[in-house]
Amino acid sequence: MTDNIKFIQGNEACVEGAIYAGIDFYAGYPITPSTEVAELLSKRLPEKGGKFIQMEDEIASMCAIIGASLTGHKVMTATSGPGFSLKQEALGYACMAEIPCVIVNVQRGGPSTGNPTHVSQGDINQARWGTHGDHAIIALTASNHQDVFEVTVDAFNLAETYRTPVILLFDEVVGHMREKLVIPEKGEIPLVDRLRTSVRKGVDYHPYLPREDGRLPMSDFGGEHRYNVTGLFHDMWGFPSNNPKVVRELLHHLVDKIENNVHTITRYKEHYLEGAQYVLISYGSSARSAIHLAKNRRERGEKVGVLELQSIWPFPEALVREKCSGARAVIVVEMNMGQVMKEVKACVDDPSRVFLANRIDNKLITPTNIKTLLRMIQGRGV
Amino acid sequence: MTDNIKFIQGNEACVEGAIYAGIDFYAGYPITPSTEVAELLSKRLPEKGGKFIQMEDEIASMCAIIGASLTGHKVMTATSGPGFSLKQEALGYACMAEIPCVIVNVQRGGPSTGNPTHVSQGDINQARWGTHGDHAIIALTASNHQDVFEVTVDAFNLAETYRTPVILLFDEVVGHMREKLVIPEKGEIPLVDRLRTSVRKGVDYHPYLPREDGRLPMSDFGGEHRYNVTGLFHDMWGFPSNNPKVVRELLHHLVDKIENNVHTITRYKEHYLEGAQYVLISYGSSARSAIHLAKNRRERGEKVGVLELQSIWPFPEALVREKCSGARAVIVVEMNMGQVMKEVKACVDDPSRVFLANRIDNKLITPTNIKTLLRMIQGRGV
Amino acid sequence: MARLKLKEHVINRDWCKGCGICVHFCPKKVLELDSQEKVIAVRPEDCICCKLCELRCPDLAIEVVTIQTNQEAQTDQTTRMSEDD
Amino acid sequence: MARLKLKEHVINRDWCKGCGICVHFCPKKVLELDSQEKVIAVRPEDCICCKLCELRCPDLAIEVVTIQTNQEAQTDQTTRMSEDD
Amino acid sequence: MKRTRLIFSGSGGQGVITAAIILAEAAVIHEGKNATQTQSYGAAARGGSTRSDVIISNDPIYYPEVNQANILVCLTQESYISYSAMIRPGGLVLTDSRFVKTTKKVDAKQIELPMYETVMDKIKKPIVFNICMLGSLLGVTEFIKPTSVMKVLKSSIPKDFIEMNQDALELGMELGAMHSQ
Amino acid sequence: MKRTRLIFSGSGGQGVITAAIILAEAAVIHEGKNATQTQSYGAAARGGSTRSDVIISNDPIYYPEVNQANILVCLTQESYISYSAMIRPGGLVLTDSRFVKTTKKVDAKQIELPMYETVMDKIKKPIVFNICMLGSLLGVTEFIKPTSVMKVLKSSIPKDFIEMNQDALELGMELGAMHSQ
Amino acid sequence: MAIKDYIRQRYFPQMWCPGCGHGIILNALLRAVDEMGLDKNNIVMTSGIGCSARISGYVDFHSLHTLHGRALAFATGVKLSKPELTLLVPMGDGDALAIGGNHFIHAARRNIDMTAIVMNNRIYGMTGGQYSPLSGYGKKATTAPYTTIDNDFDVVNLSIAAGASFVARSTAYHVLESIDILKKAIQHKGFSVVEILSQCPTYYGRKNKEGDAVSMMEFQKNTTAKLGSKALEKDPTLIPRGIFVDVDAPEYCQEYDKIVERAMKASQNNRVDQTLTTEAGHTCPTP
Amino acid sequence: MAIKDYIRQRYFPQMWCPGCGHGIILNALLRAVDEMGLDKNNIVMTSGIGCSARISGYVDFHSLHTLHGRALAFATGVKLSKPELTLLVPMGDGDALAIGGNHFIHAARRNIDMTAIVMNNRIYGMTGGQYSPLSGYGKKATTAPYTTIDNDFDVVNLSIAAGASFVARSTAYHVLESIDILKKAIQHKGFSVVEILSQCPTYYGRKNKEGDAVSMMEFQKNTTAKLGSKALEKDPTLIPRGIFVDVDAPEYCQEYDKIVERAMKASQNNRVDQTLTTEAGHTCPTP
Ligand SMILES: Cc1ncc(C[n+]2csc(CCOP(=O)(O)OP(=O)(O)O)c2C)c(N)n1
Ligand SMILES: Cc1ncc(C[n+]2csc(CCOP(=O)(O)OP(=O)(O)O)c2C)c(N)n1
Ligand code: SF4
Ligand code: SF4
Ligand code: SF4
Ligand code: SF4
Repeated sequence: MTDNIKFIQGNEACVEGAIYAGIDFYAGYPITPSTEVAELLSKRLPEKGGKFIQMEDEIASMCAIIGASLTGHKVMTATSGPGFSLKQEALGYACMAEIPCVIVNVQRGGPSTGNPTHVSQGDINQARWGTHGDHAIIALTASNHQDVFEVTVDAFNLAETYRTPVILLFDEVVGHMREKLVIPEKGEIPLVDRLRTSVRKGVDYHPYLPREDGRLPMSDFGGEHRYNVTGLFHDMWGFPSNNPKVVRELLHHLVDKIENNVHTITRYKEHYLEGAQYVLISYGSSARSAIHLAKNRRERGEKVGVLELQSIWPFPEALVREKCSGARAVIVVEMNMGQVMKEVKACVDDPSRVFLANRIDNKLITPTNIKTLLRMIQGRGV
Repeated sequence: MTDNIKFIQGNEACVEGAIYAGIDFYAGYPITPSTEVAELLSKRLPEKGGKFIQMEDEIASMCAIIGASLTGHKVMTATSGPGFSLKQEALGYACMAEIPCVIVNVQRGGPSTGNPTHVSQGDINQARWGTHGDHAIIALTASNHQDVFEVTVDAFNLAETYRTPVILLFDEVVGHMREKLVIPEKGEIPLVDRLRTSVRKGVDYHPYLPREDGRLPMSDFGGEHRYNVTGLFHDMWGFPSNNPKVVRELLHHLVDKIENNVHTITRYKEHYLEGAQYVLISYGSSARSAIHLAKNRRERGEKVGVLELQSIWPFPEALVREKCSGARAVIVVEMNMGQVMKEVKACVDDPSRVFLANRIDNKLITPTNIKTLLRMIQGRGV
Repeated sequence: MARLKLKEHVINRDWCKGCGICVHFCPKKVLELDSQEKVIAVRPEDCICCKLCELRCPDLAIEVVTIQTNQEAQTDQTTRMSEDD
Repeated sequence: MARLKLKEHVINRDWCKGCGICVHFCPKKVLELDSQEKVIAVRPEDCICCKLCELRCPDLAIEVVTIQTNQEAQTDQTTRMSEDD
Repeated sequence: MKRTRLIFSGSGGQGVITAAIILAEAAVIHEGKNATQTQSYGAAARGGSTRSDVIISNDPIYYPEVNQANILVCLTQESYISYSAMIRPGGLVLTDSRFVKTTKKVDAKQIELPMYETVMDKIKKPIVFNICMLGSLLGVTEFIKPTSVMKVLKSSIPKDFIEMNQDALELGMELGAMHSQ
Repeated sequence: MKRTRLIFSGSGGQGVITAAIILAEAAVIHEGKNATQTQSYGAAARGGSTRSDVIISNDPIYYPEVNQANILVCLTQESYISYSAMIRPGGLVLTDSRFVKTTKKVDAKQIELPMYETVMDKIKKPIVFNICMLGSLLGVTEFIKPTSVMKVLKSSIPKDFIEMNQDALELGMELGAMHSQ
Repeated sequence: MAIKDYIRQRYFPQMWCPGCGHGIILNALLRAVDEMGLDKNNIVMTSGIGCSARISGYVDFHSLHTLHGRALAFATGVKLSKPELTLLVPMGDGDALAIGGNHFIHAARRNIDMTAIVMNNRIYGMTGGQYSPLSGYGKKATTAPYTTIDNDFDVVNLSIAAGASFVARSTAYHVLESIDILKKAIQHKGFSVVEILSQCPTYYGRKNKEGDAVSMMEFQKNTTAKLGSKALEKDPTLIPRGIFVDVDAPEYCQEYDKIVERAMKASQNNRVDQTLTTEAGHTCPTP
Repeated sequence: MAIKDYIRQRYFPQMWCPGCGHGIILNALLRAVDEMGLDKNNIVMTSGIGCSARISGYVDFHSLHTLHGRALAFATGVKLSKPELTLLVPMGDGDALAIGGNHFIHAARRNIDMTAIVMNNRIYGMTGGQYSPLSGYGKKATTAPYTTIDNDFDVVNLSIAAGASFVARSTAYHVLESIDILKKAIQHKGFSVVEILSQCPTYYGRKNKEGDAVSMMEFQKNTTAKLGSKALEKDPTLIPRGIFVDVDAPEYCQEYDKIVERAMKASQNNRVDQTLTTEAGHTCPTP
């Protein structure tokens, strides 16, 4: 028995990951099934001198973490569907102004108030396209608590690396389920700290002029460099501009810094994938059922494997194409109407061999549900 | 000179369409470049006994039109990017509770505050996926004022037919440009009125039990039938339920009522499309440039044509596939990073022949911009 | 004080959740919870028909059926005072 | 009243938008707009260095440069009163 | 050890979910096993049956819900009616004799114990009914060591309450052991 | 009639956008033509140059912006500098002699008229400067009938101002006609 | 009519916890409507999201269960589009004054004729006991393990400052008073706010050691006093109850009717459309 | 320092219309900061969207130009995460009290130390002259062709009711008073609201026949009076100016520091984690 083994909810594992990653500031508004994240942080943050604030709504929460990020802190907010919808305007602001921050969405049944206490994975596309205007986004997910922990750390790291909001797309089952988490030793997972400018006092600092390697060093509010942050298109000083060249270059920068780094950002796991004739692609809690089934089929000698996606956006097209290239059929296992399936279809060689094993009644998809479809595809009937 | 010919802005043409369609109620919050819609309706609505209200924000505006729709009125709101982001939660409510309403989004440069006074078409995917959870949506657009008028009338008609929110995705150029509008005579364009239940007083009325033809007759608030409306998954009386069967069937209903009627909903125009070797697909103001170029090329004997989409969602896959089947190349002309192009790629036979002619600097794409790409594709260099 | 005459306490046992509010605030201790944590009128003869149990029941589970007299208004008056002490 | 001594009115013609606020509210009518709708000090000798023109200019286009004395505080006092009439 | 799938069921205030968590936590933290615990949230939890599923295994556990339980605990008649069909043939059904009247239809070993009465009798605090139930379960079949459960309790409840919980656990173990003889 | 592409330019308060709209509206409503009118919104409109593009044609008009103008009107020096490169060779540039000093570099017919001065002289209201400019334009080349413009004015401005506008229009026409002789 | 005629019986027993004050407020509201003899077809109840908000499912009126915090915005659309309807808008304290605070003050400002009922249990019940803007300083909640540092709004003062023309407060304990106040509030032409202190024994009571429903109601009784009462005079720390404001002020829908009248007249007199928009001297970008 | 040292000169001339009162407020604010001798590195100015909001681009502080209505929410994050910073939050009337109303009252309720400056021109300037919640009844605006029927908020009353611990009002005309009040507001530890009446000659002035900037400032002079002045006593229809509230009250960040202290102590004393969540008796769905 050691202190670093815990038996906790996924939402708590997320908190542990955030603490490990160095979170300093959380602002949120309660909503099922994400509330435990806030509850636990309201206890844990002040213990280490961090700040927790319950704001008047989700919009204010999103705005507050952006403000706190600018003072040099690692920040997070957590919510679920309705709250995630409300955050969209400010999320776009964080994209535009390039503010590192982490947004947790523990998905529940939707649309609208939907089914607050039950599971779905219906917000995949919203994470990508929920705010107005072109942009790019990073969204990660996980199916078990060890991974929840790790992708949470990753989320903070990626947010700093790319100066961007990162979305953690969990779901009700993962969020509420309890299982083991082993907290890694300090240093076991590398942390990315805020890249601060080395430009000295008095020298003209350009908050929005990317370095050679594409990164943009920041300067904390309250520090030597006084610059401007805005949601308008802006030049390298952060000042509003609608010069077409400035506009185009900024938009390209915002998209390219993420889309061009899809390889670096991509996070996934393989389960029984070697020589798999049937590739199940899944993520989040539905991946648990997919892996369960694959294990079970392999035990029976059937070549079924799982590609578990842990980064959904930017969509890992090359990876998916590669892993599916030898498959007789690709089955996307998810709890929505086929949001990831559509992406998979768009990148595999033969979209006609892509199938959807889904469940949309806000119940966790079972291995049997998947097996049924698999048998049909195999021509074996139910 | 007749009274029914006007020289007005696109935003005004939209108002004329709304008046023609029978709008009774408008709630909104000003935002460039959509504000003229509100300004004009604040004058026009009370003239015919309708109501205009400027709410405290976009969220409230969206909620207010839903409330007003339930009393039996034809309702609309108008906004632009940031406001459209804010409306997403309530938009999802309207989908879930099946409330007829029309939402105008006059697109400007985004993300975030972006470029308020300049054009873009960056909210295409947001219109589809901006709210959380699976759902379906109808979104229409237009490139000239006569069409703005007509699709606005259509929007009201479709909202009533399918008991659903309908989005009008205009853009800054169309919204602000002035040109001719000929207002049709009364009756020239058929109007769809609210389908009210024929169930009599005292008989159990089911607000959420679709008829044989899929339509759901409504009963006005204040009428004989007192029922419940909620954003939770609900049964045929409108009462909350998380029975998996109820959930699944409701979600299927919400999606199918629109996706299965894509043929009926689809609205498009062809320009010089016959025998076209190069098919330009466009919509909104960029379609004007595409048509300009096609006309110009045809005059030179080149077989270039335009498929102008006027309904974007549900995406007219079959139509696009058909119209592109004979083309050497398909060029999607739009002012974003390829949002419609992605849809086109997903439905044509050979995605590798689909190209993007876009502009993202918030300037109207020019015929020359398109021509440049066309020449490259033709292997003729710039 | 009250001039209303009690007919009966109609209790909806399916709706009663046994919160005990009616029991506690009954000025005459007419009510009790039984072994299944549902309310019963154990001393109906003491009931003064102030109806506070009926009005304060969060579950609409208790109804004090009375035989009307013409002095109801005054009853309200009385009970209103009793709320404020 | 004021004991400050004027050195000069420094006017930033690029910033001045000719709104006329300084002109209108100058208690001594020191300022005017010229033909290009920019402010000029036409009667600098009348200036009492109240600096209201400087403080009220929305465009930060006018600066009343004075030779310091030790009575500035009182000046403020005076002008504050003059605001309220 | 094989994979053990348990369903704990009862009504809101009885503490079945807490018991489920304690058991699973004991397995994970003090016995190096894997375990998952899930539960019903929201309206389903209301009035009628609260349910919590626990899977304990040495191997990784993926699908975390229990469709066929090795062990089913029911502390109300309603939950017995709802879930008794989910027991694996030959499995174990533990019920409290005050609240549940079992039927013959269930193809499993059914054990009815007067847990509630014993707790009220000896400890007089209904709050430890659930711990007594855990004790009984481990008394019947010790797939997790009671000391592991005690360790969890010690680390998570206020000092003053530990003794009472220890008593309840032991009370249950006696009840269970008695029966399994 | 061929397609006519016009750019009206000047500074904020001069009313060039209004003039552009009036002209286009006259073409559409009173002469059965097609026309589009666009303008710069926002910061671009500030201080420096306001610009409005008008295209008038018997055929449908698609792309509504003017890259090469047949007619360019400049009421400030700044706008002349900004836009004079956009005139089609052989086109017509109309400027106000008070505000604009033209250069020789422009390959077009350049007409400088003392419109502002004349308005201030005769009508004394700078507000109708733009209408006088329209009159001048139509005086130089009557591609739209002045009566059509007057009809638009009559239907859209308060009665009391119609005469003043009529005067301004005629004043302009005289100026223009004089010049085009 | 009997009280049963105002509810949707088949959804009973309701879902609130045993002893939850929200049930008493439902009870009081039904009595008020009954005593006023209102026609059920003329009543629309709009609610947001929360335990409190579930009230709209139980009443046999037109019912609109909307989004968290937005009940008044929806209600504004209902009312303005059909002013003859009576609008009842019960809301939780979080619903009304956390996420919904802006709609609250703006509805008050407009003085639009509806009755806002703040079912104030000083906690977020439905999500499991987080603090609300009405919890007050020094309270425990699941998101305030070290007690709250947030001040609370005074609903009465805020409503008055925002422009409500009828403002009152009562408690679940004071059910007769509540009925009386609700009747007056509904009768009032304009925006009425009725704050009713409610008990959430499950979260607020448990976390803050206020005990069960009964003792929380004793607390309501002992910590409040009627406006103008001796008790209040003696002990000003007591929370005042009663009607704080009840004034005649122009009501929004009636004012709008005048706009319609004016607009209709204007459009008859002057058939000419304002098609020309002159450019403004405005020189700034317009986000 | 000279006033020029507080601005970003290369963005001048600023974009406001000639005579716009917002420039005078900028001017006054710079003087206040100068006279207080504040370190520019310690000041963060957060603004929303509007003509007014553009002010943050012109000052040489840390500047955060955010979203319409959200300035105070952003500012709350800045301040709480780094309480040593001085937060200046200028807002337009729409920004502060239409879309931003909720953040406004909640920032006031928390009494978090920042200075909210309401640049009240009674209109939406940036979008071209629509009415605002501060326009008041009977005014003309592009969305009120038949005049407004909305009442206006009294910013002072609303701020006080919401909990602001410093509340004042001045006008662009009264620039010395404004400077003085701003200094006190910035010095004040807690949430300060300073409403400064501003003129928008372009829209409000034109639509409502108040004339040019100069005559609008005459109007400010003639329709307002100092708190406690004879003028106000004689004519109570005048708008009062001055400091309405200035009280010491616990400030949010300081209170949070105490939480941190308590939490740190608690976690040292008790290393045991609360890993067990007992189920609540709560029985309702939790949206
Ligand atoms: C946009 C949004 N945010 C958050 C929630 C989660 N939520 C539901 S009810 C509620 C608060 C409930 O508290 P209150 O309004 O005081 O009502 P009560 O449940 O106490 O009656 C919250 C935060 C939600 N449903 N939607
Ligand atoms: C979410 C959102 N809604 C609407 C707008 C459009 N908008 C920009 S500024 C503004 C109001 C400006 O008025 P005010 O805040 O009073 O400031 P002013 O311009 O008068 O100084 C509006 C409605 C926006 N940018 N974002
Ligand atoms: S106040 Fe300023 S901008 Fe206005 S005229 Fe005077 S110097 Fe020029
Ligand atoms: S300092 Fe005073 S007196 Fe001198 S010019 Fe300015 S306003 Fe006039
Ligand atoms: S949680 Fe609280 S507010 Fe909700 S039903 Fe239970 S007692 Fe009532
Ligand atoms: S529009 Fe009004 S508020 Fe905006 S800059 Fe001009 S005068 Fe100022």
